[in-house]
Amino acid sequence: MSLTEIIFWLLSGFAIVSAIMVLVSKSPIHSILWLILVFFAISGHYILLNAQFLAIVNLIVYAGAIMVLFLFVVMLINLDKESDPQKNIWIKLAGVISGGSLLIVLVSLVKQATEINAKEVLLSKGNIGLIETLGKVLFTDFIVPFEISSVLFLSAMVGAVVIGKK
Amino acid sequence: MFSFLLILIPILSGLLLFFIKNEKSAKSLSLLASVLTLAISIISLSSKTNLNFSAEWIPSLGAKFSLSLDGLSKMLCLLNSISLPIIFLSIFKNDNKYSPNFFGLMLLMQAGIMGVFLASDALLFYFFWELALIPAYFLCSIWGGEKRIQVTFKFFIYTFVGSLLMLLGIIYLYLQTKGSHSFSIQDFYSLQLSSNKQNTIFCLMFFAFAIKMPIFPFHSWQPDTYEQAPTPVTMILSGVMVKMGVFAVIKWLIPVLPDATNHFSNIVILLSVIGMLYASLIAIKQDDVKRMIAYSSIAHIGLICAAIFSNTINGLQGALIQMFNHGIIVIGLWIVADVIEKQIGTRKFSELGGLAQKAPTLAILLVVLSFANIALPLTSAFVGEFLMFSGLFKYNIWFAAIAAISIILGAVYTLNMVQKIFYGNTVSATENAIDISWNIKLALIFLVIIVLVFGVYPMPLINLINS
Amino acid sequence: MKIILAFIVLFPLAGFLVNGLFRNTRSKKSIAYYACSQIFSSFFLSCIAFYLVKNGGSEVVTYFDFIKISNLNISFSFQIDQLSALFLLIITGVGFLIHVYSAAYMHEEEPKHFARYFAYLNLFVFSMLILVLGANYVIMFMGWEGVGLCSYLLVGYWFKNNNYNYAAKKAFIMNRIGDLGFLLAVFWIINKLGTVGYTEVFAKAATLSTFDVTAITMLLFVGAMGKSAQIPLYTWLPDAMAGPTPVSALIHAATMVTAGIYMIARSNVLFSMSAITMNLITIIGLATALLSATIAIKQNDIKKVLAYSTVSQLGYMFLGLGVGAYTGAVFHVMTHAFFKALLFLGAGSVIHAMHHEQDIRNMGGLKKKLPITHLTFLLGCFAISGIPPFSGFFSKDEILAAAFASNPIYWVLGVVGAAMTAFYMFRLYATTFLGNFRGTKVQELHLHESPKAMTYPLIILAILSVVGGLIGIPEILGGNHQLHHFLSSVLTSEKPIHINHNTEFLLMATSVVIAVIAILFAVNKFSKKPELSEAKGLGKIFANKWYVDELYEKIIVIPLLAIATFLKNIVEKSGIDGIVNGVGKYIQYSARQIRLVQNGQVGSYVLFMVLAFIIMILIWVNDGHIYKFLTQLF
Amino acid sequence: MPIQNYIIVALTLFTIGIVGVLVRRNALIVFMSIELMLNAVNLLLVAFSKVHHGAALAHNNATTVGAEAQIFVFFIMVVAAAEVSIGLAIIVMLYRNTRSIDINFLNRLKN
Amino acid sequence: MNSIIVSALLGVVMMFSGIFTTNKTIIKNIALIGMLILLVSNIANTYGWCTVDVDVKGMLVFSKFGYLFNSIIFFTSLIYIFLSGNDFADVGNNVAEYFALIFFVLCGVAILSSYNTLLMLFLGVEIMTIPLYILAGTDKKNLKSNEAALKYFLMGAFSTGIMLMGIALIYGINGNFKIEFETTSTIQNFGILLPLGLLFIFVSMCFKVSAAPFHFWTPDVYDGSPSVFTSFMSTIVKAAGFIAFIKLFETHSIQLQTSWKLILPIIIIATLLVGNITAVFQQSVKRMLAYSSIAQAGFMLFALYSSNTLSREGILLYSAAYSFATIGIFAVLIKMKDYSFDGFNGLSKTQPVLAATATIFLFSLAGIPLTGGFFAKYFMLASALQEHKAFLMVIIAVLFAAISVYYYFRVIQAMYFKQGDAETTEITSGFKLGLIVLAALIILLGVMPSILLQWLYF
Repeated sequence: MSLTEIIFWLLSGFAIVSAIMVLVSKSPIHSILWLILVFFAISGHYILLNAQFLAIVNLIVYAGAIMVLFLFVVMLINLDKESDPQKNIWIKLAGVISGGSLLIVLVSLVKQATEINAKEVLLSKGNIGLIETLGKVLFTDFIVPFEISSVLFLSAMVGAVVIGKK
Repeated sequence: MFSFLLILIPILSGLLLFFIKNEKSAKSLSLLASVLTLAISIISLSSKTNLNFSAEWIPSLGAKFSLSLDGLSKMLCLLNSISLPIIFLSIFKNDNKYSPNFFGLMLLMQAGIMGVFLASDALLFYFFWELALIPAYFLCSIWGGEKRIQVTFKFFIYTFVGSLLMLLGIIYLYLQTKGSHSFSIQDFYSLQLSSNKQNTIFCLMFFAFAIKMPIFPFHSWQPDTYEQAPTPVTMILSGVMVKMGVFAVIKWLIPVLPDATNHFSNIVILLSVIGMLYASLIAIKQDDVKRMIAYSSIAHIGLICAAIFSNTINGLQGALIQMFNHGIIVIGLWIVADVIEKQIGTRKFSELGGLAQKAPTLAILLVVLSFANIALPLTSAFVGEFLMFSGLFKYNIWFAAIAAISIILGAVYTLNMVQKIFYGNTVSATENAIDISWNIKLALIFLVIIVLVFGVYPMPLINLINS
Repeated sequence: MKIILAFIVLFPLAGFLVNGLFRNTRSKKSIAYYACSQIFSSFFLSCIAFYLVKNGGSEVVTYFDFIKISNLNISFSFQIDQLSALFLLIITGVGFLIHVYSAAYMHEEEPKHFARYFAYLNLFVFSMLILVLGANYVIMFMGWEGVGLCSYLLVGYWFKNNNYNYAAKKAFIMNRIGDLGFLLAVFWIINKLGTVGYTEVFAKAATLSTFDVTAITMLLFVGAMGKSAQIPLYTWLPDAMAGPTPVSALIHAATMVTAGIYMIARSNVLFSMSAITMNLITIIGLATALLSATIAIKQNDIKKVLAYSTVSQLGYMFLGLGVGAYTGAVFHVMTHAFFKALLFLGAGSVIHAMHHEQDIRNMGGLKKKLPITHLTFLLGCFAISGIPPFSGFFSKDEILAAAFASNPIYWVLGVVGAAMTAFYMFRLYATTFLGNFRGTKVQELHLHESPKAMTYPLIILAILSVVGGLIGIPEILGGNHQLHHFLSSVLTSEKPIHINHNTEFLLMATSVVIAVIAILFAVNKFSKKPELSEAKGLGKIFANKWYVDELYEKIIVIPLLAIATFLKNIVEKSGIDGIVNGVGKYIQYSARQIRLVQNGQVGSYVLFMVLAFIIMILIWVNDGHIYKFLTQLF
Repeated sequence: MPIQNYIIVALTLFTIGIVGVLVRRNALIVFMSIELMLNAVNLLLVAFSKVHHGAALAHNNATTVGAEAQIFVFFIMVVAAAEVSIGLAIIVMLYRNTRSIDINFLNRLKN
Repeated sequence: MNSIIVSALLGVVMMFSGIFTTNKTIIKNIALIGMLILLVSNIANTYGWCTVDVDVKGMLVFSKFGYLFNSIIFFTSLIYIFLSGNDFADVGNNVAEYFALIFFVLCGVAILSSYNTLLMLFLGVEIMTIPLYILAGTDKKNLKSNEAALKYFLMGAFSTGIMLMGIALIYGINGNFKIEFETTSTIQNFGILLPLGLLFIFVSMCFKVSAAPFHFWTPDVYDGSPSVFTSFMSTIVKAAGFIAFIKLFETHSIQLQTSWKLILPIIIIATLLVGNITAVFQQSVKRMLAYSSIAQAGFMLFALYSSNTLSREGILLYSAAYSFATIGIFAVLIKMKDYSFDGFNGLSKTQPVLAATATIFLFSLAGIPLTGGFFAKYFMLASALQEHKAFLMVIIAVLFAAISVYYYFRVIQAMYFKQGDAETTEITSGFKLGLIVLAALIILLGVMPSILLQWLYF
């Protein structure tokens, strides 16, 4: 087992465990913190895949901005452990079982997928993940979606105003 | 051109009536329009030219606005255009009950029915089929009896299910036509379908027609609707509209799907015959004039249907004639039922009696119509029923023999009706009854004359159909 | 001839129309005159027609096409030949007399009802004429149903009385049962021969198979059963006595009920081809004759006795037809028309005098008060009892002779019936006219002989009853049976009677003797102390008409109504409509259930989505199997 | 590194996100689970981008094949950010009105 | 491209208009004019008159079909704003922002009618739905509106996640985001991940068009949202969803092979079942319309199933007819004081014009001939019948169509046959005129559907 593989499995395990912890934590604060850990693990993956730009963006946007927003909200509305509503155990069980069976189905399908057998993920090599390459591609081929996504932000902005205004 | 006018006049006048507020002028206008339609339809009887009309409609679908006026449609258009003036006449003196909208809807319904009889394009046919139904829905629901809303709704949905299935059948046929598809009836006639396909389509389309006619066991909407609908509408429904189903079978079903017709004729005739007996038996036990006439109508239509499917010339001819005659007779019966209900305030046999003393003219006219209803010779119905039974007999003796039992049962319930309404001593309800007013008298006499004239000399009718 | 026939028919029709339409405006007198004059005109023309026919003027005249389609041509045409000419005379002649009689009999009615009565009566004559004149079965059927209609209208003439209406309805419906048979027979003929004209049908009859002929004749006979009141369809006739007495005389004795005999005689070619049918006719006729005779013995209503007597006599006629004595049957129709019309009118006269009292137990001793009625009635009784030389003797004897030729047992039974006939007729006569008056004082005070308009027809009919038989005097009695010769060209299938003269004479004598004994016995028994007590034993069965009405009620009417009720209340409501409404209800029910899935919780919504997704994936993975399964399923 | 591994890891994370939506009632945590799903997709996309890049690299040294997937990830992040702003606004609004962020607390709309 | 740019710009314009004026009528009129401009620019684009040319790098593909669809949508929106624009003010004060959001949604719609890569699909869907989350929640004091917004948002985001997973899987096999798959065209066996990815997208799109069993959000959201926006959501947005759905799966149904012919009919029937049956029991007209929109979606899915010329024409017609009718009936509904069926009792007496036009709208929804709804359904049925194996499904669909008559006609019954005095808010004659024009359009479509469809070929 090579180092990369060890790192891969470590990161993956870490991400999955943290993800599960997000769900099982009673306190929303804990959940947020666990989620930030998931993001870190994923950023680790990105680095492993030599997608440096995304790794950084992931940390800045997700862990940094989004999660902080979540934290703000949690603090704003002053949630504590007791206020966290509990679902019926049966519904939980049903959720877990159906989610689990979905996972089993999906994984078994992936295991059967012969068309990707020979495909290897290029780790650490390849420089498409660098800002330079991505920037070029983004502002040439993807200029239209890039511009259009501004509409998305505009509407989000308007929306936040509309909703937020007293 | 005649065919187009036959539709156009009722539509235009019907729409116009929605904008008229004065009741008197609405009545006059509607009567005028219906008489005008009648005039055109009479003129068209003898006309050899100008019968067909065709215009582009939806070119991309191959649907045309094409109308044609052959012998059968001439007769049915005549029936349709006769019925409306008669009906208007019979309610001419009804004050305040019917608003101008009523007359407008009646005329629209007439236009729809007319269109069904005239259309020679399947899509157009379907359009008119529904166009006839919708005014009926409003008419019954607004001006009907106590339970009108539910009952009419049932009627509407029931028939709507049927017509949707028919639409499927039409689409299916349309997709089978060669080249760029077309809805033209000629193209439908020239289709050569496998018997399997034919059977499927037959089931779909016949369902619609069976509901409309109605054939046992799809009839259950009918007595309720006839009972609850305002009587003028009932007249159209049972006098003319049920003929749509019969007409459709003759024009759109049998020639298009000959194999399937042969395949199913046994079942259809069986159902019809069962329906005849069934309806007749139930009619015997009815205590309500309208319901009784409704069941009697089911029995008669059953015979017509059986005769059509008997696949004999006699049967078909008889059915064609009977479509007309039944319409005339049943309209007359409804007028009488209407008069009774309006005058006496009840339709129950058990609360009626002795009316003949108070309203002898009505009694006489009803007796004539009743005997026409049971196809006594020298009334027009006899000719039709005679031919139909003879056709059915040719097809199968036992069917004919069993069906003929309904002749006896028909006598039982019709005479029951006559007896219970008119004979015996007057009861409290009929104590103060008076005879009918001039307009109803006129309407009924007109019908009776038609019944008798065609009973003695039916050849004009037969010739008309075969032209 | 075409015009004559048309006018024969049109006169009564005009009478019907004029009296019917203007019934409110005209006086009774003008109504009566008009109606009678129409019939008389018709009678007059009938005489001319008869004369022409007698000189060989038989023909078929066509007026217009009634129904003409590609493979069937039914024309509206009349056939005048010896048979129809004879019937024309009977119908218009007797009809005229009865019209005249009615004018007096019905004088109490209001003008408009009076007019209605005459309109109906005219319409009846019209229908009856159509029936006998029709040149094909369809036209005959028109008249056939038309007379049924008129019978209905006239029996229910006093429509305020619901019992009368029931009787009228019963008459019509039972007739309809018969009509059904007639109609089916016509269809059968159309189906096999493609035509309904008599001449064509009889010409092609030989091509029919035995089965077809039997079926056709059986069905026709069913028609005759209904119209001519034979077992099992006879029960309407006694009830039909609810109508005014002249109506009973005209319709239910003289003319309409004989339509069945006319029809069979007319179709003698067909009937003779089917031995089975002939036997059936014989048996039914004989049974009817005997059964109704037994019933007549115990009836107390003057008209009921006559009614059952009519049924019985009709049975004789059928016996005659059954054994092939068509002429005899037709002969008996004629004589019966005379004497039974006479008897009914006589009874009417009595009823008139008794102020609508019909129970003979309340009569008696009317001989003195109603001399003309009494005398004519007595003559009628002799005629019906078959006492020579009254008309009934000849006709009945001819039938009996033919029956003997066919099978002696028929003859024996026939004579028994004849004896009963004599017995009950004289029971009636004796109870009514002899002895002491048993009615109320008021009735007694008002007893009076009827006006001339009533007595003259009685007298004329009495004369006819006496001498009517003379046209058919058999050879054995020195006659040459003119009627036989006259009709021979129509009744081609007449079976000649082969019995030697001695036997025939013996038979004749036997029957006369038995009849005379019966008469003497009856007069002796009932003139002094009429039977007033309730009948017992067999008599009770007779008095209650063998409980046939009750039987019909139990085995046909009640089950039929029960079925109808069942269909109406159970099958229609819960079954057919129930299914339709059930579909609607089920949709509403399922709407109520399905909406519960929409429980408003995001978690469960997502759960459904996930489950659906899993299922979709599973379907996708196994699509081959599922597809195969589905294709096999459909 | 075989791509299967990445797919399985991504699917696992994705499923955990789904389970989170299913079992939690706290709107914030549900929302976070959705973010988790998005991240799983991101990871998968990046991994695929490297697969295709690796395949293309064999033919062309200067290829940018695979970059589009990373751009896509970028867009997902953009959208996620926009969604978060809206989502949190809605949640806060809800809290203001009901003093609860239980997704089942409001249950007026049903059936 | 015109429509995307113009609609985005107009959104911005509307945003700023709120700053300069608070007069709602002016804002509405600006929006109206803007919508007219948008429509005109799109039509101009259709015929190549004043086109803004942008090198879209294959991200978008503009077709006659898309243009026509856009025109229909913009025209519908125009009518929508004309009829219901005044009612925006009843929802809240930020009228200008609402209009801005509407224009942003239309931008998303325009993208969805012309996308050519999965990225643009994703962006289009998001641009279209994110404003809707807000619009659903605009009635801030109304808890139902809050609930609707939250449910819509959470489930919408969830379905976005599912769609993204599908896109990722497809990308994994294809190596690009183009919707024309080059690599698979020659391969008979499509492997596992590609179809799996398609299934993911399929589920997500089913969610967007509210096909059962992914429809659960629809009734709640439509019911809870302010009625003016429900009207918009259930028509324009849903139609756009269908266009996107069809555009993607028209070419890719083959990758799902047999299972496509299994899964889709099941979904269609389930959708029809849930939509129609559940609508039967509703007491509120608004919620009934929400369910009925599911039922209508069931019919629109036929276009997806048959994917032939007829269905392409049909979906356009369906979009137009359905949108017209729904916008019309919602416009009437908004004016009602009571949204329950009983609230409509006797409307024909108090407001005959409203009742008459509403009747025509309901007829169209029920698919009665002489209204556009008939031909919409006709095309769907005909297209499905052309695919020969769909007979049973078509029959079932027809039976459900008959059930739909039941609940649509309940409104007509209430308006015409029942006694009552239905109360409405104030109604201007302009509003009535708009309704009459709309009703006339529906009838025109029902008599002459070719006037719409011929645009496809000119």
